[in-house]
Amino acid sequence: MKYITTCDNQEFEIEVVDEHHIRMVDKLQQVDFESVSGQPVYSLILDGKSYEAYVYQGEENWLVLLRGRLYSLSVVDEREKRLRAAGGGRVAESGEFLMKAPMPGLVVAVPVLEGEMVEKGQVLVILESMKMQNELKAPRSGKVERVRVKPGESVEQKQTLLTLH
Amino acid sequence: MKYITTCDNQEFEIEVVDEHHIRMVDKLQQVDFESVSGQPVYSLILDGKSYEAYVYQGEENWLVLLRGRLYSLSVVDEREKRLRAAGGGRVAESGEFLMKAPMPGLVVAVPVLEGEMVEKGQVLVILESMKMQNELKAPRSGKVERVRVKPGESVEQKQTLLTLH
Amino acid sequence: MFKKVLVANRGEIAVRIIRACRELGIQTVGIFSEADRNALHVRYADESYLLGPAPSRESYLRADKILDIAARSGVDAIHPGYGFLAEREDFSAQCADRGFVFIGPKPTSIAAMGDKAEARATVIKAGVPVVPGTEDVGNLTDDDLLSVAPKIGFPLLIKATAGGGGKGMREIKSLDEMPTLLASARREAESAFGDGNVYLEKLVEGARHIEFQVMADSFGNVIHLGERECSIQRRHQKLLEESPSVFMDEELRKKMGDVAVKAAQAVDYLNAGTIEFLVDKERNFYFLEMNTRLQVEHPVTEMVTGVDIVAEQIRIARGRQLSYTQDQIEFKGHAIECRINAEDPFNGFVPSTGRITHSLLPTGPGIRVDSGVYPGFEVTPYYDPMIAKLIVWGETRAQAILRMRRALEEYRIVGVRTNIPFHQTLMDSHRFMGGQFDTRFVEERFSLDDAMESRESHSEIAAILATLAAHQLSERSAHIVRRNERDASNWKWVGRWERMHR
Amino acid sequence: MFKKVLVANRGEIAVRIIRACRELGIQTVGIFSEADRNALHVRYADESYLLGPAPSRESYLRADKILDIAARSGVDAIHPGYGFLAEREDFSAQCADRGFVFIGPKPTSIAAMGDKAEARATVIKAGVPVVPGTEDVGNLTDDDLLSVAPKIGFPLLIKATAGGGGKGMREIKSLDEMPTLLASARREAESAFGDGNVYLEKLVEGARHIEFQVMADSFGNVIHLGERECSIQRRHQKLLEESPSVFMDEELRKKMGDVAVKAAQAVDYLNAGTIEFLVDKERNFYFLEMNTRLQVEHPVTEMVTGVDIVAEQIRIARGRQLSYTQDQIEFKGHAIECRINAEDPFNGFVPSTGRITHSLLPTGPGIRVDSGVYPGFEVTPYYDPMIAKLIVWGETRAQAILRMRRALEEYRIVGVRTNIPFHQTLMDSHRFMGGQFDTRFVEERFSLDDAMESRESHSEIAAILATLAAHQLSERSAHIVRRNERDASNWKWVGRWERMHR
Repeated sequence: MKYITTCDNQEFEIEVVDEHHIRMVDKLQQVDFESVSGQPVYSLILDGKSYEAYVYQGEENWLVLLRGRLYSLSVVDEREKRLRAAGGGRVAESGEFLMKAPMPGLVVAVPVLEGEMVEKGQVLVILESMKMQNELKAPRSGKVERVRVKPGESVEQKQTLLTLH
Repeated sequence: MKYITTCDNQEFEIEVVDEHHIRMVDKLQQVDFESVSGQPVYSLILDGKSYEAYVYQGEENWLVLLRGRLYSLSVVDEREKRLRAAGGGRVAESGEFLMKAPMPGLVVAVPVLEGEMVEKGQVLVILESMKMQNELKAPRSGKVERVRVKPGESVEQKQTLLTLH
Repeated sequence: MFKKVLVANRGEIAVRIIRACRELGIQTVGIFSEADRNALHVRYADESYLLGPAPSRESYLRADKILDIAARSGVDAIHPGYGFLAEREDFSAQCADRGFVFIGPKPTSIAAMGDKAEARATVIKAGVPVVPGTEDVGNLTDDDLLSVAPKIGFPLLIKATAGGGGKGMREIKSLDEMPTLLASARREAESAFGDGNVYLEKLVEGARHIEFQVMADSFGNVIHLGERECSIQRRHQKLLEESPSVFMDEELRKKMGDVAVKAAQAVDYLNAGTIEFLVDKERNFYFLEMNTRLQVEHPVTEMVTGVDIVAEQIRIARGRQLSYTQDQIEFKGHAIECRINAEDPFNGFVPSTGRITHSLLPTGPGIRVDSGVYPGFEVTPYYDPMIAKLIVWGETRAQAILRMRRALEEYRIVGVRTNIPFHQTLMDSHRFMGGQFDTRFVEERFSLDDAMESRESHSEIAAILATLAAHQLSERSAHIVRRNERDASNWKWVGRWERMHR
Repeated sequence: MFKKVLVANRGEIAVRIIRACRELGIQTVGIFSEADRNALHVRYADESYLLGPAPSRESYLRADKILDIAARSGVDAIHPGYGFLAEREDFSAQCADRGFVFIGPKPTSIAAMGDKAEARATVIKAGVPVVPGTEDVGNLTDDDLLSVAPKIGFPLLIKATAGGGGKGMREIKSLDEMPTLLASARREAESAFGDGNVYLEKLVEGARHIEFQVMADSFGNVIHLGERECSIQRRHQKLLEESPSVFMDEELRKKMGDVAVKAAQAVDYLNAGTIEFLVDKERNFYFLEMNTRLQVEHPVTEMVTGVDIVAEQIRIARGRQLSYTQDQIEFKGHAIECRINAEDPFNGFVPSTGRITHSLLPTGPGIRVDSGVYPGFEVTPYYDPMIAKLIVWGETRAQAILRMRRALEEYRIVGVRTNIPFHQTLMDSHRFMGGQFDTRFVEERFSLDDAMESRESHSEIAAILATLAAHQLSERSAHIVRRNERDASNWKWVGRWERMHR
């Protein structure tokens, strides 16, 4: 999974390769990352260098208190980026909206019915992809017109899942 | 609830009157008993005297480590005493056994069927009494002959619940 | 000999006093508010009694209830700690009336030093230098003050006679602004102390706040235990104290120490007390006030002298002689204390409350922690935000600073925000290291933000930490609904669904 | 100047050394086994590298891997701590070969003191008194030993020349039993050290174990930092150490100190080391052995002298002169150390392992805790059971004992059993208080059970505590199935049922 992490206006592209490796600027680095006693205190050993910091999830960003200095960071992963691209763009306030799969996956649930009125932000489809559950939300309020998929079905990227009017 | 607690061959009769009072030898004492941080360490304020101790439940008894000294104690409450009297006495190895209610209560479940073979120690009836669930166990192995109560039924003390053959 | 002592306080200082008693074989009685049932002092005391609801005026300030508990539990003496009833002459007097030894000075000494104007007048008579200002005690009118102000010279300070903690204090730059600020100072003093009386003091610029610990027994012996440098303050609240002061030399110490002893003698002082001085750049020193009680920062003195001040207080209160003569007091090494407050240094130092879920204390050589909290304890908004004092000792000041640095970095507290990052930044400040600071340093010449900027940045490491934490979090939520686990029975599925969405 | 030091150890001593380095501005490299990823020394070091699986021989004893890590991370020096590779001359030599300063003595000194028989011979030449015994170094036959034994006199001890920790040691009461025990001692020594060589030593009865801390720099300066009393032992393991020894006076200290310095000089010693002596009731003292490393119990010496022994070790290793001359070493007050082991004192002191779920350290004046564990850390069975050292300082021994008592009572560790109750009982023992003990005291004249019997009993309070805990437990399980909650949907009921019955 690749992440775009921003700290003090500096952008870092960090790929989490596996449990013990990350890649930054094409350099593979060994990481050993452990929560201390299940607390929001983390011990990081990065290519042998040992760091320890408080890491909190704030409302909008991550806060890292490291060696007496507080950092505020935003962490965005590819999936979120795509989700944002899928549902987060400007959507016409009326007219038909086609909800498309932002990535290939498996439909886990469609918690709405055809003809149902939905609010902006309400979950329309749950899509499992990259081992994760992704909630696809209504970009605006409206009426569910046609549901084209059902739970258990596999979908391709950009396949239309339902329409909202 | 009254308890008989034995420590170093000394027997103490302790009645827990309510959350903040106990009675010992007819003397009402004020207690404030709190677990420290949810740990098996307890702070006790007894009529103003402050004590702190580790209190562990051992396999057969309670262990209290207080001011560097370890005490091993047995705590038996009235209910247990009655349960023991009900099911714990000597039971003929064969012949009919009448399981009677050791106290008045509400039958929560009878997890056996008539005609079923049961092992010694198997739960035959669950009786709710004194706000607690009490498991009435088979004093020996045998066959359930007749179940005379069903879940939801109230029973009197000494009422026969089922028979075992 | 005391058999039992009531500790009329809470938090770290109550714990400190209970420890001293225990080490002297004296039984202790603790008192607690409803918010403090699980506080450390309640756990450590031999007896503990509930006072009342959380607010101080319904609990720790209820002298009547405390005295009743003292009577009921049969104590011989009462130690007031600091704050709450510690400097209330009426409480000290009531203790005596009801037959309890008050471990502190006599009511008359508390009274004499409690009124700032009276205290000035008293020590002036004893030949102690004070900051130039209004010499008269009592009710000065606005006209009096306005006429005397130019003689003192500007800038000057308006101070409340009943004052403390900066309440009713105003800085005056010129005569023009004085009437307005005088009125507002009186209003504030009136509402804080029920006494609108104020007096004037010359503003000593670039001053250091240096105080002397004194101890006096009932045989007329008065000694001092050297000075504490307390210039690191924010809004008149001390944040860090050290002993000795970098500013001090043997000669000045002797001079100021003698004056401190004289000031204590002027009010017929008994037990432990502190004489606060302002010291200007030219090493002129002025009596500021006397704290007639044990001080928060007493441990730095204990670390450099080896004297157990609280044990000595109890000794004196028992009517014994001081264990030391002035000659026997030796100073070894350097000690620094950082006050650890539950407040957010990155957010205007607003108090932070909550349950402490985890804590790892710095330990090892030369470290002392005086704390009233522990993992599982709830920091409430009712009392002052100081949750611990971290004190280090080193052979030299440089060594003490290095040791404090490593101790601050080791110190972990989860559940409340603390001002540890502030202290870390301060320890890295060149001005602090060089001893170049006065009482205005933190507020005027030390910006946490700027200091942060100039500190070594580890933004790449921070980015990796945040990324890995975010990754772990999303992996974990994904784990709940791994595909191969989906064939669970329906209610299980519902359970998971609910867990995910609450 | 060292920029970076590798700490070739784990646990509290690794933490101690890392702290010293940090306070000197030196970077640290830690090493860890798979069982120690979350250990404190890993968290505190600037760099940390995995060595291998948990067993010591696959991790902390792997000199080859450690030296590779030292090379890779570019350290200047290696501190071995105690145990593991600390007294292995080959490791010390390899460090030098690969260009790392070994923070300890030269390989030749380690070798000279490592072979007990050779050590005896060496110090005898330097005029140091040793326990009467076989004077020859080398391979003594059974016949040699049997013929020399009567000349030494019974009772005597058979000891392994390569020995340590009581392995291969046998007490011989008469010539008759000697052949049998000689054979068994050789077998044990052979299996423990790969060397069946033994020698004889007179058994000093009623002896105290008193050791002297020495420090030597590369300029030929050798000083001692006074003695430590280490007679409180169980199965040759020290449990408690103090400084000074109640047995010591100025004259004896001077005499023994001089001898200790002489012994160190005899092997051209460098850095910190300890000369162990047996002292009999008549104040005769005999060289026992030299520990050519930092000692577990070094903090008691630090507390009474104010010398930071680890910082001084690093200083010496850097080629600097000792910071102190013998005259500058002053002793102030009394320090006691209790070794806190994860073992069950009520069950034959069997080691106790598990995750520490909660811990509350004793703090406050005069307390030092050196620990390698924290809440959340898992105590594994791979390494020694000492999880912390609790050290207190007091102006007098009596004060130190009282302080230790209150510290032990405050100390809370949940998750593993500890020997704290043993220490509490010891602190209450009149013989200990009176200083009336020798090395056999704990095993022969101190019974935990008897001591428990004679302590004040609080069985009524224990009964109330157990009853209330039992009551709370049953109330809580009852709460799960309160009648008015039974109308829950079926799956919830099932869930509860399951919870109740697992």
